[in-house]
Amino acid sequence: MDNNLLAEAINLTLFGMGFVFVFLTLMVLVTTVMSLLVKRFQPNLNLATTSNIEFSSDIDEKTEAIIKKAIKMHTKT
Amino acid sequence: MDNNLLAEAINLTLFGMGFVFVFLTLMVLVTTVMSLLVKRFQPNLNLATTSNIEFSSDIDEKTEAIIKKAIKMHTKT
Amino acid sequence: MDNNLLAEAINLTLFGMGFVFVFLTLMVLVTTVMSLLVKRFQPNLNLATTSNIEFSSDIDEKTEAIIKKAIKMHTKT
Amino acid sequence: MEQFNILWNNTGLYQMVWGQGLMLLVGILLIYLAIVKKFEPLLLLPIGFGAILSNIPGANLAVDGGILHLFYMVGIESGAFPLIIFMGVGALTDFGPLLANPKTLILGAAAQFGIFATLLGAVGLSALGVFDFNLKQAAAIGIIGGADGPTSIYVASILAPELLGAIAVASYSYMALVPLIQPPIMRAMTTEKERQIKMVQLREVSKTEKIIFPIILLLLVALLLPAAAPLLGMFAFGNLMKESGVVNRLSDTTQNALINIVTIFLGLAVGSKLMAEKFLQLDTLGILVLGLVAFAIGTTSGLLMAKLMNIFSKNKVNPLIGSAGVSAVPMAARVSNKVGLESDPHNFLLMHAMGPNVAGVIGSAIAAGIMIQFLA
Amino acid sequence: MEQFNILWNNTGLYQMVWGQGLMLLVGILLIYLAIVKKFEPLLLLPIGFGAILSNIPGANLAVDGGILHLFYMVGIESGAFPLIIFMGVGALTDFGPLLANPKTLILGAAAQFGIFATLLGAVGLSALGVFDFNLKQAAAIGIIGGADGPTSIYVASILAPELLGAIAVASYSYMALVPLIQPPIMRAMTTEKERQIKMVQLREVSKTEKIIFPIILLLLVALLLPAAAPLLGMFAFGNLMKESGVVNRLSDTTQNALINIVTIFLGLAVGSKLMAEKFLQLDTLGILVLGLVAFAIGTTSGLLMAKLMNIFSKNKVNPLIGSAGVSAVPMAARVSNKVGLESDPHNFLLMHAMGPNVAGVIGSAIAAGIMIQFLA
Amino acid sequence: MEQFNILWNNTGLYQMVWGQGLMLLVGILLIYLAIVKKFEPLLLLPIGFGAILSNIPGANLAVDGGILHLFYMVGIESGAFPLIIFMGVGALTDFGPLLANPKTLILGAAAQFGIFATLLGAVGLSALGVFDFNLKQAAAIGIIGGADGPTSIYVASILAPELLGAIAVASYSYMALVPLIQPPIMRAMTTEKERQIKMVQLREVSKTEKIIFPIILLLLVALLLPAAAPLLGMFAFGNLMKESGVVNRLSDTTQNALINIVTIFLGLAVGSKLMAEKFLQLDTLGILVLGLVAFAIGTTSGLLMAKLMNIFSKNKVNPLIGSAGVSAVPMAARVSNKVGLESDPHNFLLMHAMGPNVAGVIGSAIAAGIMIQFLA
Ligand code: NA
Ligand code: NA
Ligand code: NA
Repeated sequence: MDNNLLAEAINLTLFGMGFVFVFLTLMVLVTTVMSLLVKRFQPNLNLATTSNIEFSSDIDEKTEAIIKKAIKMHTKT
Repeated sequence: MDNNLLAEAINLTLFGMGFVFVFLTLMVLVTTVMSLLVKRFQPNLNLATTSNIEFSSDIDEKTEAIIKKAIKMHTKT
Repeated sequence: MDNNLLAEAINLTLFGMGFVFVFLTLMVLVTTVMSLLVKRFQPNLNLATTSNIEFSSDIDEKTEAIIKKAIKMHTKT
Repeated sequence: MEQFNILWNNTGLYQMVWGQGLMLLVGILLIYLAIVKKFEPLLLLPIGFGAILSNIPGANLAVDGGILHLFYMVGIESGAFPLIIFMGVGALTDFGPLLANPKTLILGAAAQFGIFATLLGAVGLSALGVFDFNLKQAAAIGIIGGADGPTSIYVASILAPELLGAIAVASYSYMALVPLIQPPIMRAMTTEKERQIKMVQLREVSKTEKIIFPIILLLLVALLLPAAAPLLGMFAFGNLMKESGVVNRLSDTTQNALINIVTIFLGLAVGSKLMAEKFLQLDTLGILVLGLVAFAIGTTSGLLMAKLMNIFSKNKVNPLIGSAGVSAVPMAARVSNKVGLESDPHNFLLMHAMGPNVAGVIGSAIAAGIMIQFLA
Repeated sequence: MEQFNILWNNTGLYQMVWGQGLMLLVGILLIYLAIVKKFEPLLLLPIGFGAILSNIPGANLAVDGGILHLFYMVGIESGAFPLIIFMGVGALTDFGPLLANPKTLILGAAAQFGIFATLLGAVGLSALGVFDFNLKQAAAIGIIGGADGPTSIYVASILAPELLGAIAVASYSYMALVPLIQPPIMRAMTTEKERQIKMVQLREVSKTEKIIFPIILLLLVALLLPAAAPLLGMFAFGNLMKESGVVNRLSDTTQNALINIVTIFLGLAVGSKLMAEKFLQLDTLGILVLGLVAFAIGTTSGLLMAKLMNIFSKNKVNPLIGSAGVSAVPMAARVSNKVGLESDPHNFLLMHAMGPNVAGVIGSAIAAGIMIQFLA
Repeated sequence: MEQFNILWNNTGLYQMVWGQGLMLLVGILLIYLAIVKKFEPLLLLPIGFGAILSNIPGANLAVDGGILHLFYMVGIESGAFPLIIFMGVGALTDFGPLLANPKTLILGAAAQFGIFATLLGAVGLSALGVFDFNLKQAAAIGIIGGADGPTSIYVASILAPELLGAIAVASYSYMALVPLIQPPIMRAMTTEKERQIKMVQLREVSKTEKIIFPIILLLLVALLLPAAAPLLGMFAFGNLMKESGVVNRLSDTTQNALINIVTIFLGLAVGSKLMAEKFLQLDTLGILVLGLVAFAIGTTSGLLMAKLMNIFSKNKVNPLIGSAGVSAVPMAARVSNKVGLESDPHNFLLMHAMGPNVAGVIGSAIAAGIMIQFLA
């Protein structure tokens, strides 16, 4: 019985590690291809960056940086 | 059978739209009367505005405005 | 029957108030001893104060105070 | 080798049926619309993601015991999520423009005709054998014309949970498409001169009026249409928390953390209703078509009512604000403003359109109450 | 016409019984007190709104399947909401003043006599036939004298859920009325000279002491009164999160988003216990009367204990801080300060009163544990 | 006197068995480690507190009807808490460094050998009669080597809920101990010259790539290993919310209020699995030993894989980043950086190590999916 259990465990290990490698290797490939495609067809996607942040320009950049840090300090701690 | 269903649907439409109009018309009336009463008996209700915001006055107004915007930016986006 | 209820209530009151006093008196003692021990063996515990707040020093203290107040205003109201 | 077979037989690839593959693409489409086209991303991104998760072959996330099914049962089946969202919407709504010009409530009433016309259409097409909707389903589909996501989801969860996925997707998609759907209708139904009508400036509304308004709304609902009390009660509660000024910390949390948390799980839970075998049916196509019709009719009836009011009223209203009565807050009001600016670049209709806009929220909740009253 | 009849028969107006009408007015009164009189608005606004929602005829929001009933079952029946609130209160509590002067814990003990005296009164009046409370109910009513909302709700949910609505309303109302209830008693029970007693300045308390305190509290409760462990355990946990300084993000969320979210739903859920047929009974009147008595006796016994302590102690305490032992944090401490300033405008008692004030929270949780231990 | 006996018989002191006393000390130890030693305080503080609460004699907080048991059933038994945490972790993860150098994914794969070696070890020691773990239990223990708290808890809740407490404690404790466990192994397995390898600077990664990545991850999981879809689906969803930029308010709430709230209740719920009669067993010791072995083997296999890659690859990797493949984000990456600086004070490996570090999260979720696929 115990030997059977051990055999199962070995099987699981072989298949498990194998699958982990297959999966992550596949991710390397797919990710690399994806990055190449993205770089090739530099998309004109109008991707949001900070478009939904309404922040009028009369605040100088340094103040803004200070405030952002303050808010970050507040939210991340 | 289907005609019966259609009749029900027509009934529901008539009563439904009728009720929607009755209700919102009633709201027009009640709201108007309420506004008149409020204006007439200008209440001395001690309504909270920003009383529970403790903000000492040693910060100039411009800085305060900047910070409020920053916080708004932070919370609403 | 009702007298029985009343007797139970009186019992509960005596034991209850007694226990409340015993418990809080015990807390006075234990707390006092604890404070003495803490003062005696001034611990070198490296207790976190604000260590997980990363706030670079290029912001002057007054600005920082202003922002902290603003954030407090925002979060506590 | 046995393990290998088990593994292969359990892959999504092996188990996938064509419908699931199609639904994965639908999910990606919804995510694309949310991210790139900015279609109501707050809902369509979670719904799209939920759609993908629900259609992963063998993962069983949207059926008994799956996490999305759990979210659905806890949040939507119980009615809690749409009602909490409605409370949050109440806390984000400003009734000032409505109180300044209460007769715009009538525009919010008129625009609900889209709901009932669509109900009629759905029943009629079913009588003709085109579709096969019963009365409850027809009513749930009609509510799409109310242009209010949580109201649609709430009604569908009660009257036609089997259609909830398609109804929610249609509802949010068309709300996002309001800037495309409404302007042609608005231009067709109004004259250039009507579009140039300048409205009298809105008066200042006092804090007291704003505080009393949600209580009046609640009491009227309580007295006249208890079936609408859950929706409008939570809505009025959110608004009262905001306007009262004495529970700012509750109001802030309602407008932020609470509504955000519930939105995430509502979206994922709605996604659980986009399983291929339920969603890929002729019904769904019918819902998409009828939903669009509902929006168009609602827009039209709002515009026509505004023109009708101008016949009897001294203070003319610009009919362009009538279309905002469908709700889709604040998109429809912005559309009114934008189309108005085309005819007169100095005529800002935004605040005037906010009145019918929020009135439309109340109007469709009333219509929802009627449906639930008679059909649930 | 049939539809019209159905609609009319389903209106709130048609179905309303007088009790529901009265409860709508009670709900409006609570909202009025919350907004205009600022009576504990964080709780009384949601409770008042919940009271209205629960008494809408035909809406059935507070019975099986209704959303408020759901909130009640999930949050209060399970015990979760009051315990989470108590965790939040712990995270908002500073035990510094208590640690600086631990003997003020005794004042927090004395003030709990209001709880037990009221228990006796309720049982006595029931023996006399004035009311009809059993021992469990009498205990739940007595806890009102603890001047602690979540403790009252927690105990009532276990010992007398049928009285929970009235107990919660009484508890929060009298907490709001502390500035009216306490000062006359304080002036009557103390001499002008006593009220002018200046107390020695509180010492600085180290971070280490503040961190160790909640652990000591937890262990003492664990060893001596396990029945109080849920309440005081969660309380100590909240306090430890705050004082430890290593989980600031958890502590911040506990003090803000989490306690706010739970407060909203706790209030609405309590409102579900204000249905007319349950609330409009002689019992409720009894609870209101007994609750007021509980506050008064608690205040008195706190004051008397302070005077008693001055007989034996060298460092005199100003007896005005004794009344803060009922808890009602931080209102009762502010009242001590205010009444003290009347006798000596340079004598600030606020920090001194915070000691007995937070001790009162512990004291009434211990009393609650005793009640649950013997009666649950 | 009867009352006194009842009270005494109900005290914790009277009812305590030695195991409970020991577990109170274990709880205090965990709190001490969290506060003073800063061992993963976000989890170990609530877990430690929960351990104390669960072992209060007579309080019954962690059994049927107790509040901690309720938290466990609602949040962990259902799978919701670990999945929500994983969504939050996704929203906090930046895949930029991974996308800049995708082959580091292989390092994240190699480090998972710790999981399977430990599974083998647990089964082997059981075959030898040292322990008595079945295959499910062995798999749940192995996952500790994944160095990912929510993954460990999720797998344990499915495969071996009876071991969940010990597994969670081991998992978070060893994650906290990474700066002690890894460096000796790293120094032993690498030469000074290898540790000085300078890696080519990481390229800039575009927003578009970051948005597409979680969708690719989701689809690969959907197609190949549906059993990993709950974990990696929620993870990818959180990441997509963050990177898409169109639902910032949802992403912010996920990263803050939501993850904080769930962390608190997850910790307390895990604590409910630390009841003396369940926890104080030889099994627990086995778990602690095997968990440490798992971390060590994972670290070693990550390092060795990096050295292997250098044989075949032109762009050499510094093998020190291999150990970061166990995850324990971001601690393990910081350790790579720190050990690297010892050999070359100008060689900052932090960003290079972030690639394998987040790859390790994916890797152990895949391993978890395999275990669930074959054993659940
Ligand atoms: Na509408
Ligand atoms: Na108290
Ligand atoms: Na890992």
